[in-house]
Amino acid sequence: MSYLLSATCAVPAVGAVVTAALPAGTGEARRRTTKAVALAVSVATLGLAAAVAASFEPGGARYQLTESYSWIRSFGIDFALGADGIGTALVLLTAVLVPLVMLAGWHDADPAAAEGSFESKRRTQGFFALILAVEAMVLVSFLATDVFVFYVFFEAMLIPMYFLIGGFGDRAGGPDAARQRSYAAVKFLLYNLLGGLVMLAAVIGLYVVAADQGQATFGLPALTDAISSGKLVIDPTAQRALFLGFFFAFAVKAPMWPLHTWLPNAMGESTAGTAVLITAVVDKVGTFAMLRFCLGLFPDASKTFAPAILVLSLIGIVYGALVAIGQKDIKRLVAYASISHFGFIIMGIFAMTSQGQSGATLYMVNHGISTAAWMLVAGFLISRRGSRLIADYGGVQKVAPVLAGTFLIGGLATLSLPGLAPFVSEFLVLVGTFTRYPVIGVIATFGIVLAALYALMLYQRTMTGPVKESVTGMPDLKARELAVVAPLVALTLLLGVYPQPLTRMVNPAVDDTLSQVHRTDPAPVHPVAANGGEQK
Amino acid sequence: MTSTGEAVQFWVLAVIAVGGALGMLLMRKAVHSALCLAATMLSLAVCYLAQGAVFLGVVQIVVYTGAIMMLFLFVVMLVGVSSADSLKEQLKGQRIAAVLCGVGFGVLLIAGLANARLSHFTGLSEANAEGNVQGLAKLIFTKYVWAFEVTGALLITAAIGAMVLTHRERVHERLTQRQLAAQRVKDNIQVPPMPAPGVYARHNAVDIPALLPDGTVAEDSVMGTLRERGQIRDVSQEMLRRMAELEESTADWLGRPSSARPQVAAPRQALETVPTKEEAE
Amino acid sequence: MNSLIPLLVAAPLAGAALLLLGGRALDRFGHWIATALAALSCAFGLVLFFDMLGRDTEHRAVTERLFSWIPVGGFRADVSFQLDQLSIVFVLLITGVGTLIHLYSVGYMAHDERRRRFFAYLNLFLAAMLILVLADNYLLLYVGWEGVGLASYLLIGFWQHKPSAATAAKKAFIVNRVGDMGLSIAIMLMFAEFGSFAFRPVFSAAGDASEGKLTAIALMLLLAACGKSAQVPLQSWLGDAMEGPTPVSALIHAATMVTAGVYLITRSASIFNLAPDAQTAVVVVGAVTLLFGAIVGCAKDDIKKALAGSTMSQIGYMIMAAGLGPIGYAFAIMHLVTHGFFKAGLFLGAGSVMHGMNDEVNMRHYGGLRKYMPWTFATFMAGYLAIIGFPFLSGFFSKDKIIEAALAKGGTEGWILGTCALVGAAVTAFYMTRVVLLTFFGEKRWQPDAEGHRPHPHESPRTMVIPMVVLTFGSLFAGGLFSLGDSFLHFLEPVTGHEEGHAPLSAFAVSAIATVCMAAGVGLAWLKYGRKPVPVQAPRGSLLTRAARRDLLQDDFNHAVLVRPGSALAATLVFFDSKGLDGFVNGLAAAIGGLSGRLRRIQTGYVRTYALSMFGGTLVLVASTLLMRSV
Amino acid sequence: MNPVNYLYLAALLFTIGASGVLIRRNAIVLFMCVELMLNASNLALVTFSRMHGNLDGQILAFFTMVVAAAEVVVGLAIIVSIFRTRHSASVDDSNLMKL
Repeated sequence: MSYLLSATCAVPAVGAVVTAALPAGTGEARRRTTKAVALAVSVATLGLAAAVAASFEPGGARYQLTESYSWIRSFGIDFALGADGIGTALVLLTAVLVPLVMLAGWHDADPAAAEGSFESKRRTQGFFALILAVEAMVLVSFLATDVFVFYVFFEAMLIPMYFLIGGFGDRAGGPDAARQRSYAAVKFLLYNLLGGLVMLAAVIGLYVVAADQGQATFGLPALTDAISSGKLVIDPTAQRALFLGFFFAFAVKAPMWPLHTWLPNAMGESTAGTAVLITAVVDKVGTFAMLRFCLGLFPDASKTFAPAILVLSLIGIVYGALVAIGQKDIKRLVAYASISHFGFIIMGIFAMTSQGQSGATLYMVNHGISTAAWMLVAGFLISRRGSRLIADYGGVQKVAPVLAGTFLIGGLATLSLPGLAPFVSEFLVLVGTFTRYPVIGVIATFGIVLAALYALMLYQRTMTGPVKESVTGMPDLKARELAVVAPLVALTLLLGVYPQPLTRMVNPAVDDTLSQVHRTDPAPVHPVAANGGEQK
Repeated sequence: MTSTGEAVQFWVLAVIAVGGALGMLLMRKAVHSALCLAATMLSLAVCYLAQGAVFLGVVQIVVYTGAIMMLFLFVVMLVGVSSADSLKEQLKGQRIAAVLCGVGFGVLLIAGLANARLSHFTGLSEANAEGNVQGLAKLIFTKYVWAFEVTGALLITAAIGAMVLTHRERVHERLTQRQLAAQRVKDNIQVPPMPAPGVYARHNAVDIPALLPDGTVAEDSVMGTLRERGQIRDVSQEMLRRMAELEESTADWLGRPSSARPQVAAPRQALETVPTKEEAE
Repeated sequence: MNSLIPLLVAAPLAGAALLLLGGRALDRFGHWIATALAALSCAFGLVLFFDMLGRDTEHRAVTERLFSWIPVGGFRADVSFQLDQLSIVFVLLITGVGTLIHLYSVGYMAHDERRRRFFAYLNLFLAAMLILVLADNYLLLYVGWEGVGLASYLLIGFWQHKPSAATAAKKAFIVNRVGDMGLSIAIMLMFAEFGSFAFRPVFSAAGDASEGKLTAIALMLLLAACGKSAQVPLQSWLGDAMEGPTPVSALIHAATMVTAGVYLITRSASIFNLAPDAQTAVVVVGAVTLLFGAIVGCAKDDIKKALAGSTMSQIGYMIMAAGLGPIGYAFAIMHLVTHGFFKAGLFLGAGSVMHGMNDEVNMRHYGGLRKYMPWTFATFMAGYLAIIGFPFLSGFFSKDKIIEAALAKGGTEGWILGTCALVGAAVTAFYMTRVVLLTFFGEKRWQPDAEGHRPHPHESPRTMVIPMVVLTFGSLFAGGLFSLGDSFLHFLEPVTGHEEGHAPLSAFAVSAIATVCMAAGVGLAWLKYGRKPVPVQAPRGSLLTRAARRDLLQDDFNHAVLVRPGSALAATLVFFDSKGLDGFVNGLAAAIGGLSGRLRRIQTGYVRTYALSMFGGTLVLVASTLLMRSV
Repeated sequence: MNPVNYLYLAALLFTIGASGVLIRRNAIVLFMCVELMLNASNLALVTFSRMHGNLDGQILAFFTMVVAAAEVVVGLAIIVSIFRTRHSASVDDSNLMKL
């Protein structure tokens, strides 16, 4: 048994504790030590995640590097970890983003309260420790192969997220920023807790059903094997109810229309880094879980509900984009754009084709990277001017061309420009959906026009035109900020041109998922050999 | 069935116990309540003795009535002997609801007991064969030794807890007389000593304020505690009246005309006495 | 030799990356790097061209597969280039004209502080355009397709400080996106139908598919072509795109990118040929745009917008020709190439004029410039004569062929199309003559610019003149060269196929009629603008003129039908989101909050109340216990 | 006389004590009421002990006394410290838990 996966999860967890326990103080030196420690931990985690990806064999078993520790024996709960292609891709995404988020939020947690108060003394430690805690929990969620373990960490990550949202806002809020922020944090918590509660009921229900038939375990591979081999038969009504219980929690977390309204508040009020954590990392757990748990555990119910879910996600795509067009607040715009993108991800998952699901998985990764770039640059912009309103900007490209350029790249990635990573995934999702549900696929394609509208309108209003007075003298990106954006832009380009490292990892897992739901890709009407018989 | 003696004893004690309990419930002053409760406890102690629980009966007298009730009395004294509950209930419907609940509960318990039809009493003669205290000791130090030890720990904890709760941390160092005097001079407030309380031929108590030359009271002359409690006996009115009478009789005796008689300051409200709690209600 | 194909793309791509990432260090000489790389790409193109000529017809098309791009299940997208006769024509046009325009821009953008970035974008455009024409599958073509859209967006909005430029850039991108949607749906259709979207397998299997499916694919491709080539109904962006620097207009919005639609249709000939309904649609779009653009071109006073109208109209010719099927494909491409030369020349001339006139674009403020700018005048005249189809110049050959092919379509349809084409030719002659007369002839109507500087027209620097002269050669002789023994036709035939049409009129008669039409247009323009002085302020004009000045109300239409309802919908949804969905949730929260606010009053904070409830509870428990026992 | 009368007496005393807790406001008296309830239950325990003829009931009563003593010590300490800060021994004055 290798300890790589548990090490990957444990390093940020231990790091969080260590960071939180570092000596408090308001001095710049103390703060710098804290930040350096946290950053070092996150980089170490990245190294471990890279090791996981390196030792993962794309052609091998579904779950590799598995570990299992008995936890609650009487209920058959094991602390079981295992990496499959989808999980590994998302682990990599998380591990890459967290150091960048830290670097981007380097000064976000510098004391705002009066010097010397407890709040200001522990602020920096708290911020970075919370980020690491979120990272640890997200990593466990991506790697857990035990339904109960997943559930625990799925829920537990709400706690550090709650404090991150409620405790550390950007400094662009109005006079009632603190009230707005706590509203956003509470809304986030309540929505997700509600989802989690429903899921808990379903988790217990699943166990009861499974135990009735002699499969008293929470282990995911065991359950899915039993289900696909017919050893465990969940009757259709129960299966539908359990599916809905799981799906509801994931749809809140993802978030899917119409359960999305917590996201704009949470992303709008928190720091740009936290917003990235929410949309690029934490929310991905929701879509990831749909793919792993909903489809694997409840294949028939998934098929039953797929059309309805597709319609909801389609509404989400168009609705999110339209509402984004009407936004006045930069961060809320990004949030609604994300809602539109989550529509694509969910659509890809439930189209139940290999293109759709591989596309959805790539979409999770690519959306994480590109939105991180877009949002973090927006955060840099906002921190310079102290306002989130689009109307307060204009002509920024004249004074800060690099900032404007990276912001444009982020926007172009969001609108899925070919050559950039999101295009690959979005097109795969569209194709995958189209082959099974042509009408939905065609309507979803309208999303690409709407995406162009909101992304470019935002760019036009903030960056172009005559230089507004409030913007004059705005400094361009500093070295630290460039160091944040450059890897993201590079990854966006790289994965747009050469996504194969990811597809090789993801495809076998997707094929396995599809076989669990007993679905195969629709065959072309008049098939021809790919590449016109060209030799490989 | 018990002996007639015990029956008589029971009925006497029961009346005392219930009377004491009701008295405790109805007395306005805490001291009276405490005394009533003591009476109830004593009668209960006798009941224990009558039932063969010799040890408990003695403990009830020594520990309960002797120690615990005295503790109560101490606290009552500390808090204020005269402080009494107001008769007015502030919580709407509380009294009625309480009485209803009480009656209902009592009825239920008694009905339950009556229903239980308990008639067989074994009696303790066998158990007490070696003596009540010995029997208890055997049990305490064998079967219940663990509970006994834990109870010991509980008692110690309670003692420490009480000390912690009532202990007051001294924030500043205690000031010496010298420092206090220096402070008083520095602040220029009441540099000379306070006026002494009124000591007259007929009155010499600390609760009587001294009178100023014009017959009004000097408030400072009474200690603050009494002032706050409103326990000041203001004699100024009476004094002025008597002085006026004296002058009058002197003048009568001397046969002075009324216009030439000296005027004594008219009686007036010299001191705003703090109304006692009873008065306020 | 095939390994040169990726280098074709790589050279300008490397230039773009270098210039964008290189920073200020490259400000001084970055433009020369870009120009050199464009020229290098052109040289590679020439090498490949001669290499291709050296091979048999059957072996001329070559494929160079680089790597597998997106392999998922049956979905296999490769980065793979295919160089055949059609591609090489485009490669030469793109790199050739592109290099010239790089050179021109060196002079034109000499005083722009962001020149380095401009050249980076130009290089980016070249790379994307080359990907577009070299791709061997539709998905890679799509990359180039959107890539040129991006470059166009960046270059139209190059002067971002002007709000009009930024708006025009955004508009261009979004209208193009509508077209791109068509292309992506077409790809999805192909994948669902054939399991592939690479050219060769799709074309070979096209015969198996039902005509309905093929028509759907073809119509979606047409939608894409309409967007990129500014055809009705997605033409509205092209006029606004003239906000970009003039070299951009010349390269992207005249010579190369806007003709991508023609390329797409020609490339997909196998599909279109099997979908006659779609072909009809193509022809109708082409014919309508041909007249539409021409009419708009007549009314514009802005020299670049007049030329933009002309571009639209000329592409209309090409699209129409492409829609005619095998009888027209080759001529569409031929007109595309000649048009690339002369329209680029005209735009460069216009840029040169503007350069000399303090960036004035209103032709009514020009006049009599021929003495001040002899080179510009001469080259512009060459382009002018070529575009109106002056006998034996480039336009004459290519346009006549299209008119012939239109007539050869046969029946009423042929006559209608032929007439449209001829009318278009006359109108072309009219508006081009108007442009020339207003700009180079007549009295000086120069106006001081906004800052009060009077213009001092002068000839442009040599870097700008040389490309104009080179293009002039193309304008004058390319058509003749291509027609010499139908060499161009035979060169392309293996790709596009060719069918000899049977026109009801002889070739000579068509030429004669076209020439007469052209002469009529020129004469009419002379009567209107040459004989009498032109007013500086534009007269109110007829209803048609006024409509044409507003692009025949296309923008108003879009605004009323799409933009206004769209933004209203967005606003409604924003309201719905905050008050409807969120309002429901918040209302629920408020209701629960209110309820607990009431329940809270039970908690008085008085110990005795709690004791009472405890006692009451005990009472109930005891009572129920007793009851249960007694029952 | 049936010894069960002791139990009736205990019930009566318990009820009086409980009502006292609800009615009286002086914290000290309230405590006394609690003591009365404890005593009532002690009486019942002693009676039960007699009824069953073993001493376990008395043991329990003994422990009750000890715990009552502990409780009184702590409770009175609390009352004293509350009185010191609030100058009142009325339980109605300590109602900070009310929102």
